[in-house]
Amino acid sequence: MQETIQVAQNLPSTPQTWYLILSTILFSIGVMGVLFRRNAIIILMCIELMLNAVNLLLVSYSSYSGNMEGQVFVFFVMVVAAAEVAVGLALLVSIYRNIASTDIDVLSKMKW
Amino acid sequence: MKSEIIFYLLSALSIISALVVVFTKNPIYSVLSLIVCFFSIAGHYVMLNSQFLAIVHIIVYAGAIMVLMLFTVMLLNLNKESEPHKSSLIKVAAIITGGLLMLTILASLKTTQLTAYSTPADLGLGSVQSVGMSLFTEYLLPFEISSILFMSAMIGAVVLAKKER
Amino acid sequence: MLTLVLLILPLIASLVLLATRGNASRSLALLFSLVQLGITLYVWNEFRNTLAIDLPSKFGFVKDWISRPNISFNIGLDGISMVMVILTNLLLPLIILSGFNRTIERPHIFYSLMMLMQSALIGVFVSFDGLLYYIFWELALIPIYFMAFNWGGVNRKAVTLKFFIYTLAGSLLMLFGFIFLYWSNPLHNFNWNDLVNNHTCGCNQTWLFWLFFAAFAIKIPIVPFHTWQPDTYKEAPTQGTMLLSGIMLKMGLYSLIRWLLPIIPSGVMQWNSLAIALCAAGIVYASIIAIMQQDLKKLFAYSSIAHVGLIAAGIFAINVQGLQGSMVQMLAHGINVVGLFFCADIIFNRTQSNHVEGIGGIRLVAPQFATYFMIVVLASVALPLTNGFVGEFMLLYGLYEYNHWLAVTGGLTIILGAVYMLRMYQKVMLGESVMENMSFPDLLWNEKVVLISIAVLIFFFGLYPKAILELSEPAVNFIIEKSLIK
Amino acid sequence: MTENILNEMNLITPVMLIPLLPLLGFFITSLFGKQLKHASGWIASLAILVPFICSAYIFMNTDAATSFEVPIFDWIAFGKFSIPFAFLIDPLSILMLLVVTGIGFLIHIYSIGYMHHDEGFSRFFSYLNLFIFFMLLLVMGNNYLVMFIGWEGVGLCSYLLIGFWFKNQSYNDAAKKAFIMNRIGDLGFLLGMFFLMMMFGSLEYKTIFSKASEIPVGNSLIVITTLLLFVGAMGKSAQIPLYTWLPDAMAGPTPVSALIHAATMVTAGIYMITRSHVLFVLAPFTSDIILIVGVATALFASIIGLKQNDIKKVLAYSTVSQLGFMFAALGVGAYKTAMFHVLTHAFFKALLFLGSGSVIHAMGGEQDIRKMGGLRKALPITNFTFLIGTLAISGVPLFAGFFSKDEILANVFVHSNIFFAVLVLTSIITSIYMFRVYFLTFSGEFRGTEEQKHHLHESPATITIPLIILAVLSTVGGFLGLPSVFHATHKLNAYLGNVVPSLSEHEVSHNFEYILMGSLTAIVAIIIFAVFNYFISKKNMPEANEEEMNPVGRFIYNKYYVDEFYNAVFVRPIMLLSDIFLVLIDKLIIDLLVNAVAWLAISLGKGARLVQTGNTGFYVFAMVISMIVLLALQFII
Repeated sequence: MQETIQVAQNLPSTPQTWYLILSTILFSIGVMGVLFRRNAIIILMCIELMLNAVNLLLVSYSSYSGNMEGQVFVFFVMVVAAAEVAVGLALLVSIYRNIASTDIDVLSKMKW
Repeated sequence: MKSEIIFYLLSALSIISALVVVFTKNPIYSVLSLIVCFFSIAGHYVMLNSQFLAIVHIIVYAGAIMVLMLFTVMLLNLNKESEPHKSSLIKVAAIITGGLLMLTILASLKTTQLTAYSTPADLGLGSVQSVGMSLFTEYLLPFEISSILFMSAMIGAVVLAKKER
Repeated sequence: MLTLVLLILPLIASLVLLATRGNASRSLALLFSLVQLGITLYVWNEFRNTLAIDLPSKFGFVKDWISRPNISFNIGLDGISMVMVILTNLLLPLIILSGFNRTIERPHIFYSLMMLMQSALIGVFVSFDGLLYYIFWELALIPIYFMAFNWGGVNRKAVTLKFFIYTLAGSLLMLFGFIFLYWSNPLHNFNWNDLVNNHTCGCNQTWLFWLFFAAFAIKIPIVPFHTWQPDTYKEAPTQGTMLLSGIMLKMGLYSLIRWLLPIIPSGVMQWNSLAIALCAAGIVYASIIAIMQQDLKKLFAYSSIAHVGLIAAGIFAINVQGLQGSMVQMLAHGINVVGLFFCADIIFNRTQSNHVEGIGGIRLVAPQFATYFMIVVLASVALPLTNGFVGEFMLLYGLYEYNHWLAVTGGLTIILGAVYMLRMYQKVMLGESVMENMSFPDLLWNEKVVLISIAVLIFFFGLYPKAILELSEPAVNFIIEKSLIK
Repeated sequence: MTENILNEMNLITPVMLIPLLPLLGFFITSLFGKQLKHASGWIASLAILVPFICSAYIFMNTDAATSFEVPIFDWIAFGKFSIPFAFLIDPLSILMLLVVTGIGFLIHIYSIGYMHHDEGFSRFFSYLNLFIFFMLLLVMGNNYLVMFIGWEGVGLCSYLLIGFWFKNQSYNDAAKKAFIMNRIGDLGFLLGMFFLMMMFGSLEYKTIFSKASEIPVGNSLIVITTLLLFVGAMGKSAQIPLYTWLPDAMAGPTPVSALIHAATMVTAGIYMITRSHVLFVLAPFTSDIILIVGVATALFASIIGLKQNDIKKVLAYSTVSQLGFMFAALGVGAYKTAMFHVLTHAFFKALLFLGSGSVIHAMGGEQDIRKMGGLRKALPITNFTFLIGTLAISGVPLFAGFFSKDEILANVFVHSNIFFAVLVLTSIITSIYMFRVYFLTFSGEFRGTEEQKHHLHESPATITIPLIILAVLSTVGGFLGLPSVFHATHKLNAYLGNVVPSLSEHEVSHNFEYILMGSLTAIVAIIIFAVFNYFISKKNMPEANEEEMNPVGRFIYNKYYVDEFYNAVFVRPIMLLSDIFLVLIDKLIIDLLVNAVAWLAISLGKGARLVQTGNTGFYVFAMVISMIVLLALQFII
């Protein structure tokens, strides 16, 4: 691992590649969770995890390239995520009210 | 060196907590460990000189979203016993698939063109001031539209969660 | 510009009609179609007085439309297009008028669709850009689909679906063909002139021929692609059937001349003997089926298959008499078949039956109707001095020059045509009525106007086919010149 | 020369009037028939009389060398072809014009009386006028296509008039049969025209005949062309095998039978071959075929005539037989003789048909000769004129048929002894059945019902006057063509000489002519006596029904079962084929293929539907795996 040049004090000297790897791992864990679990709330949480992995990547790119846009984008992703969770949870509540379960395998009506 | 150590620690924390989210059987633990995960990611943001985003991240995710999650879990009275399980075959398949996905993504990223800077540039990008300037000038329209999104999400959530009739 | 007017006016009419209600719709539709006819006659006159070299500048209208892929809004008129435009605009007032004194639900939509159809048909005939042509070709399908689907007979749903899918499948093949031509054309466009002057290599034409041929053969229809037709003609509302048989199937024949012969000449050279054989066999086949048909509309449908089979065969013979004959005969067949279906409609309107065996003796009570019906029947069995004869004579001669035996086979149509038409006429019109208490009022005013117009047209084009022949001769010669180049 | 041209200019107006007036008459009588009522008959007759006068005027003002064309307009033009609508006036067409308008006029007058009580009076006359119009086009055209217009047009009128009483479906069947059989011939004619167009690049007589002289005799294309043209003639002139429509055509009103199916339309085939004799001379093979077909038709039709009991059917078969005679003459190259027989036959056959019409009129529609007899007293004029007609057709000397038939026989004799013998036999049979009809109808006792007997009356003047005129013509018509033995000029031959030059008409020796005439006269005399003896003196009657006949008689009575044969060989198989095509090929094979495509699409959809399990987990798996595959693809490709 090559020692990087510090531009300013107190700044991380970690290479960007590491952030790539980290966010990939987090993203994959999120995907794994979606595949692994049947509880809809957990799946929702895993999706949040995936979004965060992507956010992390965006921020890292933004920082390393000195570009503002990545951060703004993350901001909007957060907006969408918040809205998504609100609606998603509301849906879950109403589903739970009907079938008393949050198991997505039970929700298999949408088929031929 | 110091920053590297911090990075390792934060990364380990976030990966472990993420794994806990996936593998723990009790939904409450999942929620709590996800909060931990989010905090560690916020730490990463700080490391990357994005202080503003780190704060917003904590407020939105840990403060709002996760509380919402927790509320819901508790409201629906989900616990370890009521937790549905998949068959072990699917679990194995899920792990393998997730691993494969990680491998392919990493393999794809190997060819990525990295940015000009080898270290994060501190140009004051992450400050409240610069993000605010950007949001309220260049990205004013999307910013305002996102408020409409929020409102519709709010209305939607109320309508959906409301008792029927 | 004149061409553009011809194309746009029906479109405007279509929109205006949507705002009307009740009887006003059909009167307005008739008015619009008459105005359109008037413009057509004016254009016809202008066209006759224009030198061939001035045609593009006088009647052409080119505008860039889409740059990638390179599609231009390129319309124009040549002799062949002119004849087809005359056919369309001549028949439409008659078709609209034939709907008077009939109840049609939601007439504003019905007539609006009809006007849209007119616009699309004219678009097909005047387009000189391959993709523009294709768009109009498909557009023409939509109104007729809805007309058949909403105003058709009992069995309409299944039948119209079959019709729609059948024709659509054919057009899709054509689209592939056009895309291939686009790329093989060094100028990378769909312009007709460029496609005609830049033939793709012979090896590709071998299979390209079939892409286009399939699309046109379905529309025409040539046996064995014809099974959609009798059912559709039977189930569609009469005016829809008239549009289909009178004008729409001419799209296929026209396209053979415009988009197949000069563009894929060596493919045509390679396969035209097979195509002609198919047509000739189809003539005999359809005629023989028509002999025993019990349903009036189906009988006319099969007779139509036989007639257009002859036209297609004449086109594939690629000589002056065959192509010129096809021009005359397309017009003649359009007029005659509209007359035939109108007669079937008159009979159905009064007896609620189209069954050949179950009517009889109409001539006793409706002598006028019987006379006009006879005239139409005679025209469609190609009696000399009617319009049917000139075309059939020239087509058969064209076919004869290509191959003597095929002419004999095709010529059987004049015997078999007489057999099924006279049998039908005898059973339906002559003898004593087999229906009890049949009330069969003679012709109403609109029916009389339509039938008299048709009779006049029949004799006019029978006596003076030059009106058409001189229009299309230069264009036909150009097509032949391009089609015979190796 | 200048005088001649001036002359032609003067003639253009009458030439134009000739076809125009019948057409005008057709429009007037068909459009205003209801208002005109019986006046339409006179208008229609006038519309024929004026053309007759015009024709006569033209005849007077021209000589045998006349030949000029009157262009009307350009009809069809494509490529290098141009087919004008134009008329040709020469002795041949003038002769036909006179026959068509002259006899046509007489029959119009006759019809006024005959059709008086018919509700379709005006319609009848409009059809008749239309027929005359087309017939005039046929004979006046200067090219084959104009002739073809007339050719098909007269076929149409024949159809309309045979099925004139359209309430009766068997009449309509007969009409349809006539039209379709004619159409078969027309296809031959059409193809023949195509050959002509290909060979000569034109359809005008002038061009074709001048170019034809360069073609060697026996050229195979010419043989095919002439054969095809002959097929056309076969259909129109009712020769074997296309003759069966003519006897059935007697379903039409009797004036129609006289005009169309005896005097004019059916001779169109002979006119056409005479007109194109230049081509037929070049094709000896075709001429032989024509001779064989003509002789065979003459013989077979006359034998059928022996056993028929319907007065009009007998005359119909007699017409077929006489047409056979004419074709035999054409076959041996005696074109002028054939035209001569056309002329005399037009006189006496029209006379016979009109006479039979008068009889039928008097009998109240009865046509069976077994139920007639002794009409001599009630119908003296009809009787007398019918007798003249019978004598003329039987070839009794001095009557018209004698000279023309004799000329045919002499010409055939030169060509072939066997055919001569057959024709002599035919001519003997002809006299037998004609006198059989005459005696059974007019002599002996009346065999009809009392009511009919009470009703018997001589026909009105409109009917009898044409009969008398035709009787006179049947008597003197033959003097137009006196044979050379009488040391007189053959006026007709001289008149037609320029159009139809003598080519192969060998002169027979005068001695032979005397023997032929003498023996034929003697034979006819014997026949008259024998037939009279058999039917009148011994009161033998034709069998009342089929069962009483012997097998041969039954075979003949049923016209050799030709209709049944055609039905079994052509009509039924086509009908069967029609059903097979529809049910088997259309509905089963093609629709099965089409439906197979639809079925394929449906089953593919059914298969693909199974993927849609509704299980979200499965969907996510599918999604992730697809992502992996997509990402992995970049390493593979």
